[in-house]
Amino acid sequence: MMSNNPYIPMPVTITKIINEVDTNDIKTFRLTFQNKEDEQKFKYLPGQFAELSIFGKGESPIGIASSPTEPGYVEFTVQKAGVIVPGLVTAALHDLEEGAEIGMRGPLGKSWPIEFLEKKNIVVVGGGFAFTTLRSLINYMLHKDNRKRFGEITVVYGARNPGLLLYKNELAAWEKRDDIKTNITVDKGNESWKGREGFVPNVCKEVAPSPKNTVAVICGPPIMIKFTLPVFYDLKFAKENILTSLEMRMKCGIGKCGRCNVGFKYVCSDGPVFSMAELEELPRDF
Amino acid sequence: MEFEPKILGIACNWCTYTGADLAGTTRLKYPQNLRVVRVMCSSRINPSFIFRAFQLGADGVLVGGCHPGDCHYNTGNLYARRRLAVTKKILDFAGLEPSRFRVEWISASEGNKFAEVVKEFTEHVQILGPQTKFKIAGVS
Amino acid sequence: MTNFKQIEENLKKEAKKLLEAGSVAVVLAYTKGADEKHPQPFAAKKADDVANIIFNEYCNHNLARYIVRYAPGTKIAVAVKAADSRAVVVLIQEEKIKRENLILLGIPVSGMKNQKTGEIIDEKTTGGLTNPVVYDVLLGEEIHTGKPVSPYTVLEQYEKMDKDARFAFWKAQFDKCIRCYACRKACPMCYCDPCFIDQTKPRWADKSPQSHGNLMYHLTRFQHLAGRCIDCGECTRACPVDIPLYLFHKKVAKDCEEMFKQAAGMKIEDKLVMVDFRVEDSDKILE
Amino acid sequence: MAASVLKKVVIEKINEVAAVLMQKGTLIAPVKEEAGANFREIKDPKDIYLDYYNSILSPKMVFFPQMEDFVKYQLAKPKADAKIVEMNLKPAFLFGVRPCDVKSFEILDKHFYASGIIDTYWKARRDNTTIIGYAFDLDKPVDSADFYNTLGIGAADPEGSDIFIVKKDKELLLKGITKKGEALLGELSMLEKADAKDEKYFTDYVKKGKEKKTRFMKVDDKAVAKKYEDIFENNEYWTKMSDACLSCGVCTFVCPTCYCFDICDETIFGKGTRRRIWDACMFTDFTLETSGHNPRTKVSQRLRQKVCHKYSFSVRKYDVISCVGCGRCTRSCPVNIDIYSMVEEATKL
Repeated sequence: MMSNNPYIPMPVTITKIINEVDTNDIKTFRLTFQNKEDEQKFKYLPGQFAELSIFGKGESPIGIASSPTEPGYVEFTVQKAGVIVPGLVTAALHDLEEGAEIGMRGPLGKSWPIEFLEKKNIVVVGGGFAFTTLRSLINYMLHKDNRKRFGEITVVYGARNPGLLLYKNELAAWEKRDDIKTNITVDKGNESWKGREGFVPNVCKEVAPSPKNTVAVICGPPIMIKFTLPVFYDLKFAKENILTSLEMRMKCGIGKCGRCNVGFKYVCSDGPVFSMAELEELPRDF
Repeated sequence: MEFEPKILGIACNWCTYTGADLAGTTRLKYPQNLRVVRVMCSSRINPSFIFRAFQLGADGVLVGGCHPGDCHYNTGNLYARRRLAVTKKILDFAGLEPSRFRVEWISASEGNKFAEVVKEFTEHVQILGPQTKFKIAGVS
Repeated sequence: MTNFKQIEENLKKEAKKLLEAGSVAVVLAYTKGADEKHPQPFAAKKADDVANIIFNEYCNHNLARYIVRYAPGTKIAVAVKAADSRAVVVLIQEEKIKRENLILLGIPVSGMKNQKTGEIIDEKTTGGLTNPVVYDVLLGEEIHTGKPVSPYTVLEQYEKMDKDARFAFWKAQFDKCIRCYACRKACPMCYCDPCFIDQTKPRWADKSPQSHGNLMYHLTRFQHLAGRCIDCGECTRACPVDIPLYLFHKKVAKDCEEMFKQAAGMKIEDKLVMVDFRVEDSDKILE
Repeated sequence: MAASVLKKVVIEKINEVAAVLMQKGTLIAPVKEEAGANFREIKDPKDIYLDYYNSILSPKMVFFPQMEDFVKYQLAKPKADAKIVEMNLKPAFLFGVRPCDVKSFEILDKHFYASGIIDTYWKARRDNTTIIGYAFDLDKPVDSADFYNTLGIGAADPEGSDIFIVKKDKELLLKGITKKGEALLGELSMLEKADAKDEKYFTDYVKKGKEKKTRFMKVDDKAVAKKYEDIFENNEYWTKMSDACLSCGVCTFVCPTCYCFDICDETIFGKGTRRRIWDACMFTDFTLETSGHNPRTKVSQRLRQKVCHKYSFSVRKYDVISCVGCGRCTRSCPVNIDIYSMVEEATKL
């Protein structure tokens, strides 16, 4: 009976740590499973998250940044949190080195609705650190087995400055491909920055994707969301076709502990992915 | 085996800690039961430190500060005096022997006094025996 | 004995006057809860609300608790009994509120009752006082019962106990704690955000309701209220498992009064004893 | 129901029943404590306190204890040594639960058991426990805080219990309601067979229980849920309701249908436990995110979450109002906030 216990984490090993940004506070952790059966059970899709667990510190829900098309490991991009509230788990994670063992529970939550996205054009809009599950989605769609299932893919991704862009190698690789249109922007560039400067909402306005058979997937800091949504409404995107991922304080991740309850939904088990149409049905309490 | 009490010392950087140093450099002998934590001033001591120390297994807590009037920050120890006096009363009313907690003013030149106080306090706690009331079960 | 009906009338009259004139944004008073015997603190904001105000022998809640909830600068009228007025004094001393933003409607009381048991609890809730220590308007006659009662007589039996018995007593009491934090939320002096017990770095004590965490929570709270507790007994009244917290608070208050020659919340000009010192404080207090 | 087993026992002999149940497993029954009765594990049959009205803390703590240990660990490098805490799965007997509280287990079943991922702890405890319900004493007045009638519960409703007890003068009549309960009654040899008079007394008692009046208003699940959705942003109402609220956790901790919990690691000198403990939506830091964002900073928002969760969200998600009208929150509230009055006022809006 205890083997089905949803509160017990499975052991995983950190096999690779990538320092993503200049400020050293965002790192990508590659985790590999210690038990084969855990790996087989861990079937996920882009947009889902998992609880990373460090004994003595606690658990922290983190979006999965790798794509299920990359077998053998799972990746999480974690920001060292806690300017205002001390983030115990993320701080402890950042102190760990390759080879360390931690725990993981998941996959949890609902993914980006892959079936709904099929045969449609996809506009992926991301800002700053909130790009992780979007990266998972893009890599999933770009995989050679999957690419033909989706229409045109357009990416708009922005960060405050070039040093804060995540996954720089992959961004460069995407820019070289012709089956994905990549628009990378920074709020303010530096001497070496040759790319675009400008805020994400403005870039979206410039790119002006057609709403026809198109879904927008938006993830970013609240301020970016606030100004990006009107752009898409102006472009006549239907509310059902704008997707986002909600954030709320979580503990159990399986819809039991009541913490992430918003209206009749639990963000952890009914979300975190919601369409704007679904969000409008919820009380404004998040 | 004789009971060897665990004693936490919290010493102010400017007086008592330096006094302890002096005791060391002048080769004065005092019991090794004391483990010292240095703080910048006795008024930095949060009374919860003392409760926590007893919970985590201290048999006695010794706080050392500058003599009143000699505080490096002028008045720190005068605040501390009032604060820690209350802490002592709380420990007493909660049922812990208040003499397990002692505040002493020891200046930087009083290496002798430091050694004396530690010796005397250790002996006192030894007589009182192990502190079990506040100690969390399972803490060794 | 207080003439409760009379006070209720006066309270309504004053509240109405103040709200109609717009001299305050809110009048903190009481209204009926499920019934008259279960009154509820009440914030009257319009002249129409005044009709709902009541005052009776069960109106024990310390209304000073609600003052810090309003934005700084809000003009507030508060119905204050003896204990409430002392809490207001401490809040003024701690600069949580300015005297000029307050209108204090003083209520002299004697004969207040416990809502659950019906027992008279004057000594428990007013620190031995019957009249508010500060007020702008007094809603009744000052009450002078003659011999002032010492708020500390209840302590005698506990002070006499030997240490081990006292520890056993408190351990049994604290073990009952379910950590609902009603005590700190009911306390007019507990306004920290975050409270030390909610901090994660450092984590002062466990969040789970076990002996050691409970002990740490309560002892630290006693220390934090030293020289500030005005003996209103709200912590004890709020406690769902009946931990007699007021005893400990009283003891600390008594010690503070003996050591520093000043009771909490009596005069606005006083400085709180824990943020003050005297060079001539004796080292004897540490013995 | 007529064919089921009815037994009886004189009240003094309840000790013997208790002794047998304690041998079979864990017996949990009301015990008199300083502040009132509470459900505790019985070590001495004499502690059972049947003359109680209702417990202060709800019996949900039997299935969902305030503290549940998940994992015990010893921190070390490179890896912590962790052991899953196994549950003590002796059969348990929960004795003397009032009908309204029995109903609360069904509501929590929907959350922990019958939807989404199964909470293994709740399920294991539920499966292992025989519930012995106990009718309210119809000769005694109802507490003014109670309003279980409003939620369609009677003072002597046997549904949901495995065995249901009613008091008849100096005797207790015990009726097997489920197979599990009937089997247990069969094993208790000290029980006497009840006669036809007793049968009639039992049936009448249940009927009379329906007529025992608590506070009552007509509440339609769907309508009240919709009402609260409509007034969700009615700040005037929520501010008025929460003006007195202290935002402490008493109401949620004593509530039989509140289930929010926190998972925390508690470590001392490298040795620790990961456990879940009750948490309350009334606490300031309940929704405080690490980013510093807190969607519910005001007391009114937190109270709104509590009330709407019970009377609106739960109806939409689980098709039931998650309140049983036991009146505990009203009785324990330090400032006498009454959820019944709140709902009453809302329906008038």
